[in-house]
Amino acid sequence: MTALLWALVVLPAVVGALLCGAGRRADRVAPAVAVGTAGLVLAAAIAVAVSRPAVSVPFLPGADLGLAVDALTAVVLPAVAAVTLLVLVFSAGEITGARGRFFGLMLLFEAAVALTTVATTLPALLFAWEVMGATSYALIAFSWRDPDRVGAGTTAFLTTRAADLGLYVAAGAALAGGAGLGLDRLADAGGPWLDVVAAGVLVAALGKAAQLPFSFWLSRAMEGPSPVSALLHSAAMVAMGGYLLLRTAPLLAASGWADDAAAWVGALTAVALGAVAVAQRDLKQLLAASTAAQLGYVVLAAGVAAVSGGAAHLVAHASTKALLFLAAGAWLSALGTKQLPALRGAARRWPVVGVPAAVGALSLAGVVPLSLWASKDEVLAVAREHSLPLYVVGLAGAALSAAYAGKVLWILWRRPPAAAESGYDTERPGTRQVGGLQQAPLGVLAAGAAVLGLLVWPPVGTAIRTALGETGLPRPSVLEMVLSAVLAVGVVLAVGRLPLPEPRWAAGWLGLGTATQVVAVRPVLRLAEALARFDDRVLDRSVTAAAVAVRGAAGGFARFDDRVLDRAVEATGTGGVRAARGAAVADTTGFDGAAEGVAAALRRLGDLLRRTQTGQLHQYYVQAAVVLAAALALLLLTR
Amino acid sequence: MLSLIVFLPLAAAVVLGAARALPDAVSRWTWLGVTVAELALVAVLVAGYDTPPDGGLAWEERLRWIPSVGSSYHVGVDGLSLPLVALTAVVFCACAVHALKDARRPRAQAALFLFLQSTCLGLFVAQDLILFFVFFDLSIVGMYFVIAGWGHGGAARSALKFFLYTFLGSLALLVGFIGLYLAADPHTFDIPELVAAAPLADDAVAGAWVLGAILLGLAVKTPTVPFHTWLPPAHTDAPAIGSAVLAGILLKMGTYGFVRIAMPALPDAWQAWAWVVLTVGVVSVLYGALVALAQTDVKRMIAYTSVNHMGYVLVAVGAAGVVADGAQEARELAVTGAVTQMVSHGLITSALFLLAGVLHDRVGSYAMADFGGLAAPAPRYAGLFAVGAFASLGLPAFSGFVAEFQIFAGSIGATWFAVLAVPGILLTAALFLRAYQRLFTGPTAGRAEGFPDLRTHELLPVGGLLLLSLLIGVVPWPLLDLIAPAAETVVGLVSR
Amino acid sequence: MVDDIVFWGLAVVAVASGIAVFRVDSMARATYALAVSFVAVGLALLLFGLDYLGVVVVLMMVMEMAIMAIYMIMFMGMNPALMPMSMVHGKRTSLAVAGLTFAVLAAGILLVDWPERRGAPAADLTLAVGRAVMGGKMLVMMTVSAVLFATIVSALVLALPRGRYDDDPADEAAS
Amino acid sequence: MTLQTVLLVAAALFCVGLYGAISQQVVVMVMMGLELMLNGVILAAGAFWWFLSPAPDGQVLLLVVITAMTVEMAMGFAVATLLHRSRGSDMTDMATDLSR
Amino acid sequence: MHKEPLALLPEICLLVGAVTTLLAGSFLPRERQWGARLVATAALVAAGITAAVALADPARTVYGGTFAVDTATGAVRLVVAAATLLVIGLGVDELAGTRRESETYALLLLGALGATVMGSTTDLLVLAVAFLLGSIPLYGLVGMLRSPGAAEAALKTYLLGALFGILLLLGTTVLYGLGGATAYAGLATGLEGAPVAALAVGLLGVLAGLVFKAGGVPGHFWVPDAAQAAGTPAAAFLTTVPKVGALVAVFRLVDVLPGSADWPLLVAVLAAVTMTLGNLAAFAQSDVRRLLGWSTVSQVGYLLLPVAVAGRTGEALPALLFYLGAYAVTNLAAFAVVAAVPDRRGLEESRGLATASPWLAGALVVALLGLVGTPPTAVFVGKLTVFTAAWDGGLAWLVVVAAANTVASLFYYLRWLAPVFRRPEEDAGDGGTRPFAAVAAVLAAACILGLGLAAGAVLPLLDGPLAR
Repeated sequence: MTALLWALVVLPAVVGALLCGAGRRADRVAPAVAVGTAGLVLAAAIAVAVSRPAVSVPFLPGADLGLAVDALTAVVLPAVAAVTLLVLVFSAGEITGARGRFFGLMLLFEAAVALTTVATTLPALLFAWEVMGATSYALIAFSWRDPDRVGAGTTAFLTTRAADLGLYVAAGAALAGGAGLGLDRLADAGGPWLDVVAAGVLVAALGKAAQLPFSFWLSRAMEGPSPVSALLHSAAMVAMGGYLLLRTAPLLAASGWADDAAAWVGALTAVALGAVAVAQRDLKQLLAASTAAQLGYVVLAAGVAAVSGGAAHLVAHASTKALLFLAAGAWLSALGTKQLPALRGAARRWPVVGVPAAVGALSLAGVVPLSLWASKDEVLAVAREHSLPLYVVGLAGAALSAAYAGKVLWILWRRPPAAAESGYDTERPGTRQVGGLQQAPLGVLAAGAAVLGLLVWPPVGTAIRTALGETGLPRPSVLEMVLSAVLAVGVVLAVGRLPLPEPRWAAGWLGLGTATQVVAVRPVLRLAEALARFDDRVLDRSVTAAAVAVRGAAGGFARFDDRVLDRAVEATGTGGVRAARGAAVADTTGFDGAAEGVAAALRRLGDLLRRTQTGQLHQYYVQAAVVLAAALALLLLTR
Repeated sequence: MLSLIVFLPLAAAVVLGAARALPDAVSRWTWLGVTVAELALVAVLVAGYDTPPDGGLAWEERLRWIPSVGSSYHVGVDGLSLPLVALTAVVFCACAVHALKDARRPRAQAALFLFLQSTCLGLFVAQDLILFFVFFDLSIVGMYFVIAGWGHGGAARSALKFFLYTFLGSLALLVGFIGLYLAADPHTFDIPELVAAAPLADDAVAGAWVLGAILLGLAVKTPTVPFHTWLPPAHTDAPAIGSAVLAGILLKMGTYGFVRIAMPALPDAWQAWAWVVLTVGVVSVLYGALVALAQTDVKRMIAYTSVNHMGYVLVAVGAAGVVADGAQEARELAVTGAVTQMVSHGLITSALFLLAGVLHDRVGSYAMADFGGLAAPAPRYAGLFAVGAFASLGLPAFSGFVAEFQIFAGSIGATWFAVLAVPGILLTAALFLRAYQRLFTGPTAGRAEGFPDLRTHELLPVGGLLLLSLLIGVVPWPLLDLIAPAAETVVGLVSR
Repeated sequence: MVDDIVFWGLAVVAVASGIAVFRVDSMARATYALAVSFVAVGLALLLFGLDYLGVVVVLMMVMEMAIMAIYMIMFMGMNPALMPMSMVHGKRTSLAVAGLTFAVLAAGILLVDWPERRGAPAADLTLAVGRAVMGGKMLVMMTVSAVLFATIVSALVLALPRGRYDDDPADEAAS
Repeated sequence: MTLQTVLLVAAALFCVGLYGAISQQVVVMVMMGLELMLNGVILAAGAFWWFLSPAPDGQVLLLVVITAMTVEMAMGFAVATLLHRSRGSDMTDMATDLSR
Repeated sequence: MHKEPLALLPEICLLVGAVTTLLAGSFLPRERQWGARLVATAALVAAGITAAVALADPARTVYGGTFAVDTATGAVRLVVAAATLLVIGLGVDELAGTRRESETYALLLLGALGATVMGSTTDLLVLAVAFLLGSIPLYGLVGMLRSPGAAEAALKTYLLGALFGILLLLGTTVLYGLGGATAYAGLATGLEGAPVAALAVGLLGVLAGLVFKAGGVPGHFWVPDAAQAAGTPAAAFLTTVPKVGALVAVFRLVDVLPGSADWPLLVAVLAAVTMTLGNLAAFAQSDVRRLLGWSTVSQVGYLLLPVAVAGRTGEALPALLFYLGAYAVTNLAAFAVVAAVPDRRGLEESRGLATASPWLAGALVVALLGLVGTPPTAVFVGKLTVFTAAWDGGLAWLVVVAAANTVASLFYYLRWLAPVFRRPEEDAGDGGTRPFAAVAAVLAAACILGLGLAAGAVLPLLDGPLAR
């Protein structure tokens, strides 16, 4: 069975790497190979979910690469594998160019996700974690001729990596705290180190899960192809942020503050990003914001230690959101737009897409009896037990999700306007058709979106809770479930009647991206430029100046000197201009001035020394006499 | 065996240097042949290596050389040096392949690089300070001629700067060595004996001065802020293979000196001054990355990332000197990471420099502004560069991650101060992505149009180097098994 | 007492003629003044019982000065009596250096606590010097002989424009 | 006539010679200055011999000084001749091509 | 009275060789003076062999304690003989068939004799005479070319030599007066308790004379001039051989002085000033021989390091002797290259030498990097031992100064090397190379490397007691 566990990771990694390396030569076979591989991975995932193997190999000294399947993994892993398979099938119909690269990267990504889910040690986790980030970059920037998309990939990668620094720090702190690098033992870290570990893990997870304040990267990530959004930015990578917190829930609890922090960040994200989603006019943007909001519940679940509920929500959301993204992708390729106003009535035009999408939207809205309704209530029940305000905020988030899901639903199913065609083809020329490969996965995913609520109901839910050891947790009361169901249905219906507000702060993703630009990116770039100037002009020049000085000390050698002096003058000139523009180096003058002073002194000394060789004999005599007198004085004074 | 490995390239260099009438092709292939033979010999060495007990040396050879000053021809390898020896063989072999089509005085070039290879190998196996110094200085001389003879742009000036600067460092080193020699009783230059004796243990002042001299020498070579200013011009004006060797191997001489000489031979001083090393390391990490971020010249940028990457090594060895509450394991991890980083940086940066050299070979410019959308005309080039860039920014599955993870986990485990260096990996990521974006993506523009893709002799060495990095990144334990015992020994020694 | 008077007389003569060397207005006179100074010192040596050496000094210097005069006439084409000259440079510096040197030396001479005389002169000084030269200090004289040989060769090489192969006037023109 | 007085006279001779050596422009005159310095040394050597250590070494020393004087003088003439022939001048000030 | 003429066999060989060379030369026609050369060479070889044989003798003094037969003497003899041989080798092309060929050889032999006697003597009187014997042939050699420049250089060398000779005699006189003897053995006891001021004047006088021979501050003024204006073999000789004798003589002298004043400090300061002056002044030179002249001045600075710690550490003497040998061969190698390409006198004219004659360029690289002290050349080991000795003797600051100076020196050596490897200008005529000098250069370069690598075998030989 351990072989299967390995196969889970190695198979897609190797196949993916080969496809990438082969480039265009693999374009024809790539979809088939990738789908086949994903199928095998799914089979393996199911097999290991049942058999629960564990394995560990040496990796770093004192930090093995540990892989294992436990109850949590057994729930999440097959779901992710299944979604991957379905997305790949969809992609086979959607992606037309550079397929080798695309499917290779997708498989690499799958390998990374698989490793993330089964990792039991920090090195293994971080390994997969960072590869996810990198493949995400490569996939978002898949159409590299468009600078915007590459920039979006860069943003996504850098933002998540900034958060990933938390894991590096956590690793060091875990070592320092004596806990070792096993994920399950992190909570054993001693003293203040425990807080550092918890904080590190929390930051890393929040970054990946696009929670506040990192959410903005997900918005830009939507510039990638739709299957990428479906898999990476809803079902798998983003979800892994929540997954990590579920896995390390004991650590959060042990720290005494991180659990509350996670719960509140999750709840607030659910509300804030819910509002953002409501305000969006772009379908994919809306879905992206919704993803962050929904993952807020997973994070909330981790914060309140409702692991089973969180896992169920994660899986149900994966299915739902993948479905919606794929549907959006199908329309995008068919109609050439993802703007909601332009998509009015799209579901009617292609019911084969529209119906599954409707199921997904209803599930997202939390309408009875679909999956997200059940899983969300499962989480909220524990939250209420934890703190009432938390519950209220969570409920508000639920209302918002019903609002944006309703918005989508209504628009898609309204009658298309007469001039529908004029709104199409804003992004790219549409094909006006949805292929079979694109349709097939939608049905499966819709089924998932509908029934995955079973994960919280007996008997499956009970089995999972038992496996996870969550026996004493509160279950949602009937009242709560009715409340949320009524809320969802009510809001969805209301949305059909009332226009939704679209405040600018929400439409612009709370200004988080801009804020990051202003607070972090620009200052760093400024600093970098200032330092570079400092490096060129001060550090380097002081050395050069010393060289010039020593050389000047010797005088002569005109050519050399000319060149250097020329250049120094030139450099001073440009330096002056730039300094006038407000170079950030305040102490340039002092530092540089000192260097120049030393230089000048040395130069004078050198000239003086060489001037002693006058050619005048009597002056030699005098000098010799003076030196000897000095020597005599030295001898007599130091005895 | 070691002597054969060290002096075979030298012998070949002498033959090539003397044989004036040799056709160019013959000298190129001879060069390649010798480097391949070296690779094979080193493979035998690695295969036959068995971690010696008690931190001893393998393949040890010792001959009388200058007994009256306590110096002998003493060579041997252990877990610290063997990886670097292997790295040297690999990088030089890659350079030989890369230069197969080089038309500029190939015979002299081959001879010079073989000579350089000898000095580099010799330095890493040297177990005697004088022997170490001899190779240290000769490598400077060799590199001077490489830059001055085959460089471009202001090569003469850059070479002179390189020589003067690093020579200053080497003399500081020599002064430090003499201090060690005189402090030992009986006087000796033998490294294992000095390590065993740990002279200057009870003389804090003298220890500080000697360590200061040695640190200065090594810091110039490494280079660390603020002694790095020779590096960017040297790299910018050096030929591609020269840069590869300079960054891949020569920089390691500095960091290798830390773990081989400074730490074990001066444990007390090292402990006392570890915070300085640590601080310099942190500054180098951040400063190097930030300055690299602002560069508009690809090669300069890669050069500055070397400052950043070597900064990690400094952080690790500095943290290893913070002997506090029994974080022994963490400090060992840090030192292992430091040595891994040397190997990793050698592989990855050499590859990147070889790639950057292609730009100049084709169109004579390194300026990012001159290029755009290179991925269209040169997909293989773009792909390899992407791999190299990601490897360099510490992506898992490449050696850089293995090294940096260990360095961070270990250093932070030893002292919280090391946390300050962590943003370095974010900055490197930013700078590589920015550079990649400017060079390769977007619409094809500027001199990128009609840019010929990589040819086989360019592809093979880079691919090979990156493949090795991948191998280490995925299956690091064979390498780490080699290094870890030695790192344990070093940490044990420095904790005395 | 007599010794004292004689010494002071010689001392005055020696120093005065020494000064005169650089005060007279022709080179020939300077030569004579120098000779006088040497003779005075040579005579002073007699006061110390160094008869032999004193005489040697006097004879040598007189010879030498004669040579110098001849040299000036022969090689430099000067009329020793009639060439008035004052060719000095840096007079003030020279005076200062010389004066300061004298001050330092004099201060040293007067302030230093000179050791006691050790031993007594040999009965026959000339014999003693002969013994020394043929005995313990033989190497000195052996080396001196080499010095004389070197001087002859060297001086000839420098002074004579033509070598043995003076059949080739082109060389001289070229050099 | 004490050691000090004799030495003072010797020092005076030495310094007069030094003055000449520094101040004179004509090579032969510089040589005369040097001779005068040696003159002082001779007197000092005699004084040391007489007042401090009347060993035979002192006499040999005097011999050496006299020899040196003679030999240097001979070389001086040779050099002056050479200078005169090759540069047409016997002044040190005229021979300052080699400097710096 | 240990009159052992056999102990002076090498010196006798030199003297007899000088006389015979001159005689042979005067009977030979101008075109066939190679006979004289042969005689001179034979004399030098004989002197070398006899010196090597004498190395086995126990350390002792002969001739009434005026001449030491010990390791230092042996080393001086060997180095001087070998260096003079090399000088003849590199000068053959320039000298062959000239009017003064045999005289030149005779003067070289006499100069060499002066250097050996100077380095071996343990008596101030012999030292004074040896000073003359070392100086007088130099004047002849410098002025030999008879060019205006050579005449000027000869004049300056002579006048400075005369002044410093007088100082040497003055010092000798004072030391004799204070110590009651001129032999070192007598001085060592006689100077105990002597008044320091007088002692200082005496020492300074002698030291000044020797520093003139060595070419250090304040007696360095003649060195660059002579190196620039004299014939190449003469320049090579006078920047090499006299130093060997003079520095060992200083060493012997300082070794016997009582510790009543800080002589080592004085020597150390002189060393520091000398090396700094030499290096800074060499920076801006554009004539390679003048550059080399200044470089030899700076080298004297390094050579004074072990002298400054004479008697304080046992490593000083071997360090000095080894450095002397290393320096001699390295400096001569550089001069040999200059002699081999007489047309390339300026730095810029060295351009393209590597293309024209790669072997010479290689020799030049070895020689110049050798002068810098790059391993594995001989001077590197020399510097290493010298630095070690100085540090061991308590002069760590001087080591730092010397190291900093070494870096500075690199600059001008590289300024010479850089054009060598540049491509020659199109219209640059190739002045051709001179075969003997080229061979000498390559040979010397090989020696530099050989001596550096075989330092281990050589150094123990130099570790012997000084005879007094």
